[in-house]
Amino acid sequence: MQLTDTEKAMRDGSGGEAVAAAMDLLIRYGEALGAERLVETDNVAGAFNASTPSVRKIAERGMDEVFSRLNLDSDRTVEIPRLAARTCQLITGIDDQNWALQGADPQMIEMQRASEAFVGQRGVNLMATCTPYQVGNVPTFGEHCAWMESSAVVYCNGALGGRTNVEGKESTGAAALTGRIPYWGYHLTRNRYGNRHIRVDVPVRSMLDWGLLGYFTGERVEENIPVLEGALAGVDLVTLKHFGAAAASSGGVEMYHIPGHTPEARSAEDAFGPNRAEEQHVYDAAARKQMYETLQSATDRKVDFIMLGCPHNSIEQVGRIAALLDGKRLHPDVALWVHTPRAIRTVAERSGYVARIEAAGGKVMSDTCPAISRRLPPGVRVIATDSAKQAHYLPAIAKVQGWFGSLDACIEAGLTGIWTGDF
Amino acid sequence: MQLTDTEKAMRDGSGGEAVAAAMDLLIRYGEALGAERLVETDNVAGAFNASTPSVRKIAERGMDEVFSRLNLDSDRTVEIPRLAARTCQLITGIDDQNWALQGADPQMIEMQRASEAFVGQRGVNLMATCTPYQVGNVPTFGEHCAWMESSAVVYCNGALGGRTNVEGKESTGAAALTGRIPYWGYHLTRNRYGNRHIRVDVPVRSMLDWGLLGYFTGERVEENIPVLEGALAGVDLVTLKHFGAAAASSGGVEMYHIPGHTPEARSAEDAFGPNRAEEQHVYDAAARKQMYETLQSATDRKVDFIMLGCPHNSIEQVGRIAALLDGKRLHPDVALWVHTPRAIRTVAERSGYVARIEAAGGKVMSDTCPAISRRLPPGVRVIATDSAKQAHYLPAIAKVQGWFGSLDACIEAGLTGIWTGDF
Amino acid sequence: MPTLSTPTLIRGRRVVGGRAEGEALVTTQTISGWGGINERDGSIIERRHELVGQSFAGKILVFPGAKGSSGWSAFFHMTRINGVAPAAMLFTRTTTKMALGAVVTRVPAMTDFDADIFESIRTGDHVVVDAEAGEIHVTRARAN
Amino acid sequence: MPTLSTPTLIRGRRVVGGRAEGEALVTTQTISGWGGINERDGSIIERRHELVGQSFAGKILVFPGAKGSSGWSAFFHMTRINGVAPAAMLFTRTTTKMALGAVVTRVPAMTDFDADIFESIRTGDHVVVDAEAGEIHVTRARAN
Ligand code: F3S
Ligand code: F3S
Repeated sequence: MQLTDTEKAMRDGSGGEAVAAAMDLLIRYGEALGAERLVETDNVAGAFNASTPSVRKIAERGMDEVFSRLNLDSDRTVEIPRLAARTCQLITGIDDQNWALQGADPQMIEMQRASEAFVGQRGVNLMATCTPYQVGNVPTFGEHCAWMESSAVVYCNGALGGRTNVEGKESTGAAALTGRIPYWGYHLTRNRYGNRHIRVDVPVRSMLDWGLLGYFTGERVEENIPVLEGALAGVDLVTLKHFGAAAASSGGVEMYHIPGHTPEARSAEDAFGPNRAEEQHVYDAAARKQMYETLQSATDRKVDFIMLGCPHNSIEQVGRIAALLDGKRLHPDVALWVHTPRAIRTVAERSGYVARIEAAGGKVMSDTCPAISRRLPPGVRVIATDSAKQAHYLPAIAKVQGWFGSLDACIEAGLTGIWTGDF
Repeated sequence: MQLTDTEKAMRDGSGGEAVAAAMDLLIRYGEALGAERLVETDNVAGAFNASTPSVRKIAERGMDEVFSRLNLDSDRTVEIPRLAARTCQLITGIDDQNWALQGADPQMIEMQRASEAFVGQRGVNLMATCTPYQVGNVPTFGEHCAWMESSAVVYCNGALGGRTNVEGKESTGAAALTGRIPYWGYHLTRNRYGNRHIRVDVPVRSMLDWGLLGYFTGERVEENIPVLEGALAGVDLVTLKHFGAAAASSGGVEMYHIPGHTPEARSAEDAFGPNRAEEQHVYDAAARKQMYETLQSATDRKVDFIMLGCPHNSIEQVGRIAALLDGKRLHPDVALWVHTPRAIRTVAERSGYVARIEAAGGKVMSDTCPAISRRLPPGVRVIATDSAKQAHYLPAIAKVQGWFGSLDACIEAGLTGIWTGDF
Repeated sequence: MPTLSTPTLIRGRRVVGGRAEGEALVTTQTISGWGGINERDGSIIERRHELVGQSFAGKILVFPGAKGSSGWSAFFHMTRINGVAPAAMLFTRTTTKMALGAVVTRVPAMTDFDADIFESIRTGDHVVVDAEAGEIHVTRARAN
Repeated sequence: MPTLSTPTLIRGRRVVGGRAEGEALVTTQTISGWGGINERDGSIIERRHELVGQSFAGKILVFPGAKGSSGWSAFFHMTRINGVAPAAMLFTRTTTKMALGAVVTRVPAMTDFDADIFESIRTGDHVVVDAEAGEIHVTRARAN
């Protein structure tokens, strides 16, 4: 892999030990990929804090060691300087405010906070969300990024026209220190064109609709790049956020095109570029129903826990939940958690939404989510969620039954304690 | 102007009085423009709260009247229902937390809060910033929006490929109630192509560079649509935010193209579409120096007040200021205010940036800005700012002298009390 | 061109309907709302504007159109509330700010003229605006 | 195709260098990190996976590649820390997750083979991986 003179100097120690270790990792990684060279990036999103029990032993030896071992794959502990690239923290393990409600150990929240102080001092913006684009990290068209989190990657590439691969803990650590990432995969225009076609024959407009379409899309195209056309409406940040997360969960979709609604797709022809659709898939009413059924992993209609906000909810979604719960009370046997970035919770408090949700018995949570933290209210056996991604992952992770449906169906279940669903 | 059956029904009262008044206004407005029809929008950003002395008398008679008179141009007070479209509050008049520091009257902050409770109840997301795209309202490609705030409009159109005109207080009120806005101007693809060319011969990379280029661009092209090519680097949300705000201030730029970096400009040819560049302008070192000089309106080098964050700063910008001030103390005669959306302040607090800025003697402010609130620390005679827009407007509004330059120059002036500038 | 005795007829498009007449106040410079006018007395306050210090209250305002912030309509709306709005607005550049501002100021307004209004009308001329008919009648002032 | 006595040679591209040998564990299904493996004992835990319950610790893992969350590399990194990493990784689909995971697991890894490794290698076969030379040698197990 070719290196510029600056990159060679970094490898050889011009930026200090941590930068040298980072460049060493990037070189090994780039060569593993078969990349020609590195590309400059000033937009890194990763997981830099210490927030899980498995990290505790390392954290006791200091935060330089946590970063060195887990974010750089370095056996030797190096001193971590101020980061070179603009870097933000994605989802974390513990809700900084509601950790007790989550059942987290006070020592763990202390560890998370100590690690945040360490990385914050070095320039990590502590957004603590899987949706950095909802908190001001909005890549511009063509901007080279190095992001973890599959739902964020697919949003960056598809909805925004930014350029990132699915990076990992170690590669984002290295990118943050050097401002470099392998020039491979989605950084190259020629790798971004569509190669699968999805014809949408049944109307898609609501959050539920877009989640089901996303889940179908991922199942059919796996890691390929779909171009979707047909009865599509209601495209905006919220529906694309859900669509992409679903497609990244059932398959490994990292890029997609919706002609007229995503920047690299003025038309289907534009989206395909020099490619042809190697496969065609049709999404019809039968497929939709089948996806809905696939996402159910429950039999028991009595529900204990409603999980809303995966990926993290926008302010508008929180507002909608507040309006649906206004003046009502959740069933005493049901816990309802609404997840949103901590920054957005501020807006939700000011707009009166948090008060309305809490008056109904619900909680507004931030920083993490049950699938990542593995923490749910005690004794939960049956969950319901409006997120296709959460429905895909949480039941296996938390060993619970799971229902999936619209927000309205989830709120109904929250009020009655019984799941009736959407069909 | 053609109306759909739904729109006629709204006009005739199917949605209640407020919706009828809103549709009446939209019809008069659409006909004034010569628009063929309305277009649906689910993304409105306006000014709905009561936060200035001029509104006080009306507010005393109730918030329905404030909305009816100022957001609907209705002489009759109508009861305002829950809004139909997703709506957010842009900049407001008073910093909800730091109102005393601003010298605001406690009665005024009570009025602002009461009005926020009223509109929050009806679905206005209280972001309270000129940069809704930094707080999760990120229009997708082609999304029809109805936004106020010229710096936000140009960001929506140019950087994101969303579609909005510069709306006003009354048209956003009407759009919020009906989910409609005239299909005119930037909603139409044919009106979005470039028609002016700017050749950039001097390197542009830093915030200062992009602000100067923006100011030049607006001066030369006024309300036309520039296509910029040349020695351009460092394109991201922060530089485009500054560029657009500057161009919207010196001229009335509402749309622009930077080939390879904005979604409607794969190339210059793509950006111009069927148009030709009707005028060519060259931005060279002499032009850059001239813009720098034009933005100075001060003679007295002793500085009282540093204004940072116009448009509102990103978390990364706040972090950079924290790093520059870390361990230092501002000159005792200088006040330094850093403006950022309240939601982003949350991230800044968590990342340790606010503590570092405050330890140096600075303040982190939200919700408003000195140009809008007309409030500065008492006795200020000479300001310095890193914002071309603030340098353009604040001196005349606050009757102060103004220096403009890089962030580094502003921090230097904050530490020494003396402006030395960048050249 | 208007002469001393015969009014000149200029046709244009109705933006806001109605009829008004009065003395013209003409500028070839766009006008700002925020920072451009004093909404309490209807005067231009922008330092570098050729009409700085003059009031458009009750005048037939002839200008290219709006400039500046998105609060333009709100500022002109305030001039109406304060009783110092122009009597009519004749402009040449249609923008959303200008159109909305004319609508909420609720005075007769027209654009898209069949002649150059900056040539045909001078400050002080007597102008009759009949927006419904899409016509303006300009009588040259003796001093002009 | 390997026979009982003669090892088959397959060439490919080095992803992570080094040499390893051992018993193959073969699947045509991609493997997840988060929710897919137990990083403490190196076993597959994904309910619907054909290898569910089996451990790849010390085995020559032959699979298409990585699936699932971006924490993939971190999970396999943990298997090394816990001493239960595979002995080598032979995969067919190059992705960032897979490449980074191989690098941080620090075991010989190869891809881009000149034969179909799912035809040529069966679970239980003895495999020698020489990533530096870009070669693997497969000896068919008697039972296969
Ligand atoms: S991290 Fe975010 S995308 Fe879903 S699984 Fe957790 S809310
Ligand atoms: S509203 Fe925002 S764009 Fe500047 S003038 Fe005030 S910070």
